[in-house]
Amino acid sequence: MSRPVRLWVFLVGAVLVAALYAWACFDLPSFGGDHHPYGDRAVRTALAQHTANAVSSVNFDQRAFDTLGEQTILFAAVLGTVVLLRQVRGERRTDPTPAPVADRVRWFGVLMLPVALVVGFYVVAHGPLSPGGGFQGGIVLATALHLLYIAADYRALERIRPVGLYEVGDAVGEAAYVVTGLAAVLAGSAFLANVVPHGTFNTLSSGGTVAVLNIAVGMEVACGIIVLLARFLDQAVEIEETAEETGAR
Amino acid sequence: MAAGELLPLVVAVPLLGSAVLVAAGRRLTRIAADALGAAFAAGTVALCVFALIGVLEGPAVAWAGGWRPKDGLGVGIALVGDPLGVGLAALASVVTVAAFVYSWRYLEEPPPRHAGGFPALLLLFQAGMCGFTLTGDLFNAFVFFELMSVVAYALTGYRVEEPRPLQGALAFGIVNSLGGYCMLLGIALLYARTGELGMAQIGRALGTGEPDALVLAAFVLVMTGLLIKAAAVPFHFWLPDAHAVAPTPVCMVLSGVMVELGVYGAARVYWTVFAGPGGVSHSSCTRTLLVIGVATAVLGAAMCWQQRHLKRLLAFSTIGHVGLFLIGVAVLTPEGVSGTALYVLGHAGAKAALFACVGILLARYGSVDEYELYGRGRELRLVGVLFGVGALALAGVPPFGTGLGKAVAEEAAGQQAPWLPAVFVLVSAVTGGAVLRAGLRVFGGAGPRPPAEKADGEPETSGAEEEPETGDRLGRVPGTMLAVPVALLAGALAVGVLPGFAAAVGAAGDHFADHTGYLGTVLGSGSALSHVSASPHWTAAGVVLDLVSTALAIGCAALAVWRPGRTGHPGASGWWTPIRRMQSGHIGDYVAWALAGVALLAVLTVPGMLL
Amino acid sequence: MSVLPYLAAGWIFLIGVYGLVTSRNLIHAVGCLTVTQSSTYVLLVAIGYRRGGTAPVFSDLPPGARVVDPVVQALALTDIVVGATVTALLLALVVQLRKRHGTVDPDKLAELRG
Amino acid sequence: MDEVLIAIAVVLVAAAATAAVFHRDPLRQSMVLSLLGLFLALLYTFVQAPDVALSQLAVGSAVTPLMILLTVRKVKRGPRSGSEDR
Repeated sequence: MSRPVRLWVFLVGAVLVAALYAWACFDLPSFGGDHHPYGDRAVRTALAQHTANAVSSVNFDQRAFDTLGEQTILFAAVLGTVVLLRQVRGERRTDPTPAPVADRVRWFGVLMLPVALVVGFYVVAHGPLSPGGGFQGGIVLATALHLLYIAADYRALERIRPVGLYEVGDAVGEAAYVVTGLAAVLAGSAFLANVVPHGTFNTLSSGGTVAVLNIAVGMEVACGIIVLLARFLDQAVEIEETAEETGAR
Repeated sequence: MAAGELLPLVVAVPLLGSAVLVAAGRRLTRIAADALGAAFAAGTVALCVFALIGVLEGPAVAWAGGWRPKDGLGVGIALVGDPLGVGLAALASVVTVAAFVYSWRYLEEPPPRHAGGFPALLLLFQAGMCGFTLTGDLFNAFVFFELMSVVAYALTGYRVEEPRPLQGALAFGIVNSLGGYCMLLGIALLYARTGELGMAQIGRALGTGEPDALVLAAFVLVMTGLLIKAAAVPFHFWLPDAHAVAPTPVCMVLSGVMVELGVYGAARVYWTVFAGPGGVSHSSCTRTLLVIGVATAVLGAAMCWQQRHLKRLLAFSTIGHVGLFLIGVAVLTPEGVSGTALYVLGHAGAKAALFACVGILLARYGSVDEYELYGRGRELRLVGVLFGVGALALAGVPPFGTGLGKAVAEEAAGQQAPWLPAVFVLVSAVTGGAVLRAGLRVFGGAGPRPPAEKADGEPETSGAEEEPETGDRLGRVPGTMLAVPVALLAGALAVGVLPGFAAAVGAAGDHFADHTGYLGTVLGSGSALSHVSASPHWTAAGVVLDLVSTALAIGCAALAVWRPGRTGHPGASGWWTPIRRMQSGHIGDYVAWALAGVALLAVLTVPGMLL
Repeated sequence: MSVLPYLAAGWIFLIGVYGLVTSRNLIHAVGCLTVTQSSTYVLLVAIGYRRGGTAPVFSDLPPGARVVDPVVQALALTDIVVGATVTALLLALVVQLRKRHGTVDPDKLAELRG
Repeated sequence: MDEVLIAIAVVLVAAAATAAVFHRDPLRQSMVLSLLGLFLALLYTFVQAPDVALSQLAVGSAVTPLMILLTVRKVKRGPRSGSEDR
């Protein structure tokens, strides 16, 4: 279709969908209303499970099967990206040139790296207690490691980040989550049940399997995002077309 | 081990398998990785069969994490082992195992460190499909919908050295992601209104009160996501692009099962969530799905007849059959559901076998173009026979499962509107005829040689000089690539002739199309089956209609091959070109049509419900 | 004010789809897809809000405190992270597509027609 | 008072989203997308959703724009096979 026709088809669809959606919005309970039955039940259950952070309790205890699906989507997307960005024949890998870095930036990177890593581990470990958890902590860890890329250069980052190890870490995180679920079945309860004693409220060991699953997801998200960024950095910095295989055939 | 406890394991085992494959994939040789993947997939098939035997008497419910509801109110996720759901999970697993065995010698040698990549993606695909069929929670269904989609994008674009797979995969990715977001918006609206996420709980909450704009918007948005996955018109544009370029084992799974899960999802969501008094009335839903279904069937069959690229031809025939499935579901009767289920089972076997045969042609001659392959398939005698039998099965020849399913679905649709069986006969005849025509030309070398070069100015995708997916062209066709189509066609035949099979599917249809029964099973107030229908069986009228459609298919194929002037390709009729030009391969077009489709769904559903 | 966040979510969705339809660069299109995706989070979180409620974290709250709905937050939180990786997958497809087609302009992709 | 802050944040988010769509150049678009991520995190904080805000901050304003920038760099650096592209 030509551009104007495509725009017309879009406009017709958009006007009708906007009308339908706006009409539905006026039937929604008003913003800030008090009718949250599922939320109230979830909060009561979270407190019963000695998990201070109700969101983590919903994510890793009450609806843990959902989070199994979500983290498997992350695992599949990372695996898909690794498969898609693989080096094909007709491409060669050149080693990156050392980049000049201002001293102040280098010092900033070197000092901030351990701090950022500790913050990341803190966010993962305190998932059941304070806002945060495996997903957010994993992202903080993954981006923290790339401070080294800013502070030094790609060669330094590659030396301390063997991609193969992180791919295995990604898979181990996924497997740990599933094995925790299967362990609950072996212990006689249902799949992904919270069979571990819940510990005392508001302490690091509270919440039973919530803490375990948090760590598994944190490991998987951190390794997954590192592998993802590694593949993109490889494509952007290292992999080039060899002369004879130019772009489109 | 009760059937209920098996349900989460059906999803967990393939996930564990894919994690093991990725972790060990770096050191495994390709054969070891494929063997491990096939073992995990076969293990899941065994689990599915055990669960199926367990649920045949009545649906089993498993609450993930042990979160059983107390007096009807709960926080956990329900996995519902409905006979139809577990049956579809078993079908998905069987077709995945067939894809594993087929890709044993089929795919190019993967790079040394990524031997585990492709099998792990196939296992994740299987886990996503099994999870989608078994879940009883709407948000969980969205999660597995996304998992299936993400893995399908990566698998479709697997051959990154070729320009076409990347364009097909990106179009597939953007349109299906948009469908997923529409579905999530619909789920958010339902959660705001009912405060529940489980399908049974939402259905119960919608049972009271009057249907209003919010229920309509939620129905339209959730159905959009599911119909995009089912490739119904006007959301179908991504399917031919994705199927023409995906590796053949992936095409077998995509066309055989994943698209049909979209139809299953639409039926499941309507029967459990919106079938109550407060939801969408039967007449509105029937009108919507009927119009969409007939349009999909007719367009799919017509476009299928125009194609010369064998994989696109099979892709459009899948769209045609999805239209027939939607009509079978649209009549909203247990007979319609069980007929469609039989038709889906038969179609999965036949379509996957046809894709396997096309894969052999691609591997052997490096082309999937009907004109270029003219007469070159004569030496592959068995493949030719399989291709012909598959074409006849698509046309619904008795005693194949497709024939039985078509007969039962036709009869159920006939009660809704007398002209519907004619649509069934015509569409299956045209699609079967197109495949038969291609088979006659490729394997039989029948009729005058068609011109090899593409008619210029004609919007057409020719399948000539494709890179064979096996790296270099295969000298001898390996045994595994022949055994798979034979087994799949035998499966399609078994669906039609096994004595107790049709009765079991009939009982499954009764359980499926029972709104109050489903609510009772999941929420604890169990209730007996409200309506037991006659189990589907071969009827005289059904057999006659099947033979008519088969005869029509053979007639069309013969006419096209031996008298190309009138209906064959050269000089294709001019009035059809604008329709073909709509399949433009441009992502902006597909997204615009998707949004227009949402508006169409709303316009079709609103009369009789609100205005 | 009672419907503003819901209408805003609808606006973000439609403007994202407008960007997708009229995009001349596939990287821009994937960016518009992330905009469309964020509309679902705005709607989800807006639905869970309760006037006068605080964050559902009880490490420093008495158990009976008035809190907002934690369920929608759990749904939105995982979706944000997963959405980023799906965007990465689509960007990987765009990178490889640029290598094979030589362009990222959807109008110039001419492979799959008819 | 909360309602006003939420209304402002919602308007800012809608404006940033519109800006992100109308910046056709991917480089500038990634900047606006990280700004959108910031405003979304702000909105989630006002709506008492700290978990979601932390997740959006880490992802929306750091990881996604970084990947878009890397893609733009790879696309720009690729071989110039005759077709000019922005």
